[in-house]
Amino acid sequence: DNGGGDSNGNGADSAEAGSLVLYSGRNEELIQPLIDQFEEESGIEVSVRYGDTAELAAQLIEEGQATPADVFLAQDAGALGAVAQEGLFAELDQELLVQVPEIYRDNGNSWVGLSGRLRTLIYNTDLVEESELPETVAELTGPEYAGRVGIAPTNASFQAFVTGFRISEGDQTAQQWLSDLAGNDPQYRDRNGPIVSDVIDGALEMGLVNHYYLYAQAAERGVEPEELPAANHLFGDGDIGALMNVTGAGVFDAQNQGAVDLLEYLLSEEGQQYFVEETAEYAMVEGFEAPAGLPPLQELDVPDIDLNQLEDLETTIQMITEAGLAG
Amino acid sequence: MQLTGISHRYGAHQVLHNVTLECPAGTATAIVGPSGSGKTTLLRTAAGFLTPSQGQVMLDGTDITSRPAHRRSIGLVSQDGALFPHLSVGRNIGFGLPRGQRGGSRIGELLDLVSLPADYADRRPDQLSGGQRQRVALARALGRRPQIILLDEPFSALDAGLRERTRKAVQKVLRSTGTTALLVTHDQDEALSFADSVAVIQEGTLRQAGAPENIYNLPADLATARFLGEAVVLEGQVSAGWAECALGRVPLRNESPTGFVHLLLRPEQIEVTEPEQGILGLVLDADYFGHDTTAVVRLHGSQEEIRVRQLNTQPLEPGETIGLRVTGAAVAYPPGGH
Amino acid sequence: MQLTGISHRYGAHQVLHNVTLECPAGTATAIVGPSGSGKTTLLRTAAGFLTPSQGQVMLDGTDITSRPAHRRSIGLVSQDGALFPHLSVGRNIGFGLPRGQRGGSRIGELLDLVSLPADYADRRPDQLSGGQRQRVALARALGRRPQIILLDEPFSALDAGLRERTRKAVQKVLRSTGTTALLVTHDQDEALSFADSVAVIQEGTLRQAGAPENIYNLPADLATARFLGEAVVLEGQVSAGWAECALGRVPLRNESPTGFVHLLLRPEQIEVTEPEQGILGLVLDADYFGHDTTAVVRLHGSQEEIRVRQLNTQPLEPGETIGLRVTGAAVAYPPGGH
Amino acid sequence: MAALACLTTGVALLPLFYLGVRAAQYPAADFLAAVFSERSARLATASLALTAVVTVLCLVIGVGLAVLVTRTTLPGRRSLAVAAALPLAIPSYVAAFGWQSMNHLVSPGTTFEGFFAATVVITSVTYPYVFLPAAAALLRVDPAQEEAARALGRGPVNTFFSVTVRQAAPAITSGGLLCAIYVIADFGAVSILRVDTFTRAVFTSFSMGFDRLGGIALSSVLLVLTMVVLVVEGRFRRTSTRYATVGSGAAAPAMRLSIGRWAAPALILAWGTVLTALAVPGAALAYWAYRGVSTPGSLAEVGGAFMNSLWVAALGGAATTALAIPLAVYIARRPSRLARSLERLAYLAHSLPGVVVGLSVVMLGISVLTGLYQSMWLLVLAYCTLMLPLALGPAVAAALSAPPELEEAARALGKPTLIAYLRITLPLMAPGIGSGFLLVMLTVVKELPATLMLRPTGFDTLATRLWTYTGNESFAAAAPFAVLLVMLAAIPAWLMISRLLKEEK
Ligand SMILES: Nc1ncnc2c1ncn2[C@@H]1O[C@H](COP(=O)(O)OP(=O)(O)OP(=O)(O)O)[C@@H](O)[C@H]1O
Ligand SMILES: Nc1ncnc2c1ncn2[C@@H]1O[C@H](COP(=O)(O)OP(=O)(O)OP(=O)(O)O)[C@@H](O)[C@H]1O
Ligand SMILES: [Mg+2]
Ligand SMILES: [Mg+2]
Repeated sequence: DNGGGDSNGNGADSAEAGSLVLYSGRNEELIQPLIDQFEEESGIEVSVRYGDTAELAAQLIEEGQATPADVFLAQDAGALGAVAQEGLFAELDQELLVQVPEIYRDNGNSWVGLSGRLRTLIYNTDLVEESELPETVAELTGPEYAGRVGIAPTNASFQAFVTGFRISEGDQTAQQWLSDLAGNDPQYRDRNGPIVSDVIDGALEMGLVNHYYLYAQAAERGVEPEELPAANHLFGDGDIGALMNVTGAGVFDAQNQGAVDLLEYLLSEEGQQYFVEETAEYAMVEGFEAPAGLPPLQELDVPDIDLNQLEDLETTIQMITEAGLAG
Repeated sequence: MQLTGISHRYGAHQVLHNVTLECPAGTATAIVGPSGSGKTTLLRTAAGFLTPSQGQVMLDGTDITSRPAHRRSIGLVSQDGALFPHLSVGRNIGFGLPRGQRGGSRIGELLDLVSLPADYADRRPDQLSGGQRQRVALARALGRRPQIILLDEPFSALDAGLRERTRKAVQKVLRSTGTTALLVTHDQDEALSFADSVAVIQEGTLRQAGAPENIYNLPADLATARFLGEAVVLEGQVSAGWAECALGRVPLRNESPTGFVHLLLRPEQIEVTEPEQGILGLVLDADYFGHDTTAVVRLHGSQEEIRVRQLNTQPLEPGETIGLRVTGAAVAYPPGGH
Repeated sequence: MQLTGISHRYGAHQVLHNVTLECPAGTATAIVGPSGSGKTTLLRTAAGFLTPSQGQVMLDGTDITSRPAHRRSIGLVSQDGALFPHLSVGRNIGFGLPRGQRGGSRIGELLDLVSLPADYADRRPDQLSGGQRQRVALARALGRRPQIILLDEPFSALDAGLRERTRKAVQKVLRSTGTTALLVTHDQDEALSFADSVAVIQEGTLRQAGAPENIYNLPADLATARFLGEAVVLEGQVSAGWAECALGRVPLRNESPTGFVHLLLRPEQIEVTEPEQGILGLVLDADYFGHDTTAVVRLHGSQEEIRVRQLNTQPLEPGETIGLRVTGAAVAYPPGGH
Repeated sequence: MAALACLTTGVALLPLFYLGVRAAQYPAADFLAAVFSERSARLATASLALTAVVTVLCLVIGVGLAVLVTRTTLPGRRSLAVAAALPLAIPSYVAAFGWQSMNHLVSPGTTFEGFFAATVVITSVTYPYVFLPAAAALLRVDPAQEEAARALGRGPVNTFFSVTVRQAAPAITSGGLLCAIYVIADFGAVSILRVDTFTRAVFTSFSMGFDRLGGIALSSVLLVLTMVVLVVEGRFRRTSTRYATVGSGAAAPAMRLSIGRWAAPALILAWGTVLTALAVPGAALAYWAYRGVSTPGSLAEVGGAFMNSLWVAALGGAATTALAIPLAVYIARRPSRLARSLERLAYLAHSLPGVVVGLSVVMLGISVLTGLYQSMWLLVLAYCTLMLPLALGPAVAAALSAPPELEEAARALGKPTLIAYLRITLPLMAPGIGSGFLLVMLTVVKELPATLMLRPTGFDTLATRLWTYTGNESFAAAAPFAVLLVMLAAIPAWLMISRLLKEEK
């Protein structure tokens, strides 16, 4: 049977109110305050194990049925897909699931999206005219963008995006695009953060990133996002460039009420509001504002793909590598 | 302690060949032999640091060949002292002592035994001279009052006076405690005067063992004879217990078949006289040694060259012609030896 | 080479006091002295490993006190050999040779010089016996043909035969190359026979330096006398170049004021005779040394005890009464010495 | 003793066992395809090239600095010694980050990445792995042998290379080995500086591909690479060679070369190297702290993380050292084929990425040591596995320079072998053991992947806090942790070097 609260290592008083173990691939800074609120309201004690999303997924798969975890919170749908594929998640209640649009949750009902992170092209507003910006991500391989675009090909978000590209356009096209991109002298960074900060500092003109990095940088620099000489540019028309990846969660034992309560709380008004305000992400439940300067969720023209499939990264990585964009 | 049929090889190189040696309890045995003959190796076998390829080490009738070193009640003074560099002299000596004695006066006593002042206890080994190091090693080994003590050239860095003083002090301690001692030395005089019994090793083989006088006066072969002191070897003809040689007719100390032999005399048996009172010889070369002079003399008539020792009351000079006369008896060896 | 007014202290401990020593080019000087007297320290000063607190080292008239060791053309055999553990015997010896000679036959020659077979060149130092190590260190130092060679007890681990052989071989090499040698030894015999000049150090002070015969026959004081060999010291009364003592009337070797003196004789000057032919003595104790026996004898009448050496043709036994007779002259010292 | 040594190595080998189990689950054909691909060959080449270049540079810089501080009359040697040890305290990911952001500041528009950049950054933080043991060994060399060489007419420089360095060789090569294996296993710097190495590929498989088995297949190639390095190193060293002689010890103070007119260039070169290694990441830290407004956590949070780091570092250091000692004594005293193999194997595990080791300990904790899972003990176990060679190298070098005759002397004085080791060998090895312990502590403080995976839930160290804040771009909040991390790691580095210099007098 699935290890619930009873089998976890530190469940000293897992009695009535209960306690649960959460594996969180989300940064502690971003999620802990919400967990604290949940603990206060429910009386359930949550011990959180923070880690890198992918490494936690690997750890969960290694732990298998014996895992002490009750809930897995990931910041990437692919990781959830990988754990789901091992059959470790318990099926979630329809009641909980229906709150979230179908494309932002598992069609096997094993996990649900909690917040959304949109792919955008960040650009420096001083260096780049709006008119110079591309309509589709495919255009970035054109000669006019040579040497101007920052990418982080080794980063999970880029790879999830390429996987999405493959799913929607086919492997052939994706491969072609990647090698064209590689031939267009892209500016490599290790992660999204440096791309954004370089765009703000003018060291880079534009770069493929997730939308919320701009807000995080603004917060770190103590200014409003609008005051920065940078903006997010959205690809439209269902272009794969505007892929919406999600953070999400699944539980390991459907019987564990505390775990389900936690998910419910994260999808509740308080939870969703927190994501919008604190991390500048999209809420998954209807009726919340979009992050400043971006259109609301319903108006987004995001490509329609099965996020579970983002798990299939093996081919993606191979393609990125073969294109010469690094391993 | 008994060593029975000990053989040892380092890799392909056989160093000890079937050595059997008995050291009765309470006695002192000296092992002498040329450099590289296997003395240290034999001692390390007795101490338990080397397991012999063959043979047994027996103690009081029990086979201890494979008993670990620390359970043999054996003290060892190794050739290089092996003082612990991180401990003071006092703590080096105290190392083997029972806990209660480490602080007390015992360390001072032991230092005194080897003629070192008590305040040396606080020195570090690297602040000692070569001879002082050797003496500390000796004091350390004696401190434990082991049943058997193995001494590998323990006096080699000491000058004659100190060496004798230390040797006597050690001898006294060993006698009073009834300790069995096994002394390796390259100093024949030391071996002969220190030990109740002397064993001569050459090229890994035990050539002879026995009381010092026996070994000196009746060496098993000429090589042993040469090793134990200077030897004058002459060719001779034996008949009826007497030998005829370039120094005249000399009595024999051992039984010998008649015919051609090599005769062994000791230089001190050859007295220098006025030329007319003995057999004539020409001094070729003379080495001055303080108390005596050793001269190489060519015998008149036979062309044989011998070494003669003369006390320095009348020094010899090269070129001088002297007379020679033999006192005492010679030892005869069949030809073919060397 | 000249050492002028050398003093040295280790921390608070003064080890050398104003030592002045001359070693004319091409000669061999031996430094003898008790353990801990400062011999090694003096040698290390000459080699350039210690800068003396005071004094100068001069070479061919230039002050080299602060010239670094490797530019002194000085060879050194240190007391513990200091072979390089990471190099084979051959490469240890080759270390000081010019590059061209390292491969050739020179290494074999040098090994031969110290009586080691040529195939030892491939051994590692830890596969050698103590004496073999010492000989390799010697070969290594000689290989370079230095202008001056400093030898710190280079033969101490060798048996008498080998020691003599090696010493002679070394002496020959040094003579043929005109090398100046400075030999530290605790072996008085070695010092007296090896060196052209002997220096006696005691407690860091140079007591006497000079030709071996002078030093042995006319030691500067009784301590030096005792150090250079066994001494028989008797009380006596001097008048007109003769002294009256318990052994009768003996001539004097040195000038001396009349009156009470200490007389120095060497044991070999005292001849053992039949009781009726000399002054009577009672043998208290006898030590057997192969070629001779050293006996402690109480003189009849005076109660003085002296040491007598007798060649072993007629061994002495404790309890025996013997006659004693002096040959040669004594040295007189004013009272107050020891 | 052999049994104990095997046990010790066994602990270090747990991850290899895991690799075996997991690799066996992988379809053979896929395994072979993953391992014998063109990409593998390319990555392997890059890894080995980077390893070779960095190791050579580390040897040059490390030995050079060690010589300057221990064997010359260079003015200000002590401060140089302390400063030279400090870069070891900087995690490679912090250094790479620092260099990169300083580069952006200084020359915006240019990039700082690739082989050359990685070489500079990794060398700047790994050369102390050579410097520290080399300095320790140079101070231990028997001066009597140097004197012998001088008396044989060799000048100070010649003596230094033909005798002194040769005596210090075991320590220097083991330091070089640590560098080499560090480079092979390093992920932080190469990923930031974008050099395609094998470890980066392993990480990519794990972290982005959720491809455990693929990662494991690639990890096995890492082991092969490491074996190549070990074989190369083995050619330079014969463990069985005896370096110790009795009567040595610290007979006389180590000889110093008088540096004279070379002082100025030496000072410039040495301080230039050390300061560059220290100042670039340091300036970056200061810049982040200054630029950001995110607030560092409360004093309690910082203090707690500090104490936790100290605690795991001490525990990890102690446990690893305890495992290393019997193995080191065995290797030094019984130089057999088995001993050599055990030593090699101990180094092997060190070349595996932290994730692989972490996962293997997870497997162990889940299936065997269930009671200990996510407790401190399994974390310490993982540290032992990862850090064993750090403790082993200096300990072996120290054991080799303690003459075995002294153990025999102790046994002849009636002490059993074990007591002889404890009272004679161990004190003589103490400097080496101490260096090893401090080196492990220092590396534990910096370690991240295994710590994240195995720490007790809710247990935060400086490294995990730093990871949390940098992951969120909260550099100002991260800065105090980074500074503390470097400071905490600097304490062992400082202790090590100051003890060394004290020994010298
Ligand atoms: N590093 C040191 N620190 C303090 N004292 C020392 C040091 N080295 C030697 N001594 C002392 O200096 C004195 C002279 O030492 P040195 O080694 O010169 O004697 P030596 O005449 O060579 O004796 P030996 O014949 O025993 O070798 C000794 O009393 C010794 O204890
Ligand atoms: N570890 C070793 N490997 C190979 N041969 C060795 C080893 N140790 C000693 N030997 C050789 O064994 C022989 C005997 O050595 P041992 O040390 O017993 O001689 P020894 O009689 O004590 O000589 P010395 O009087 O010179 O100390 C020597 O020829 C030596 O070269
Ligand atoms: Mg020996
Ligand atoms: Mg000396």
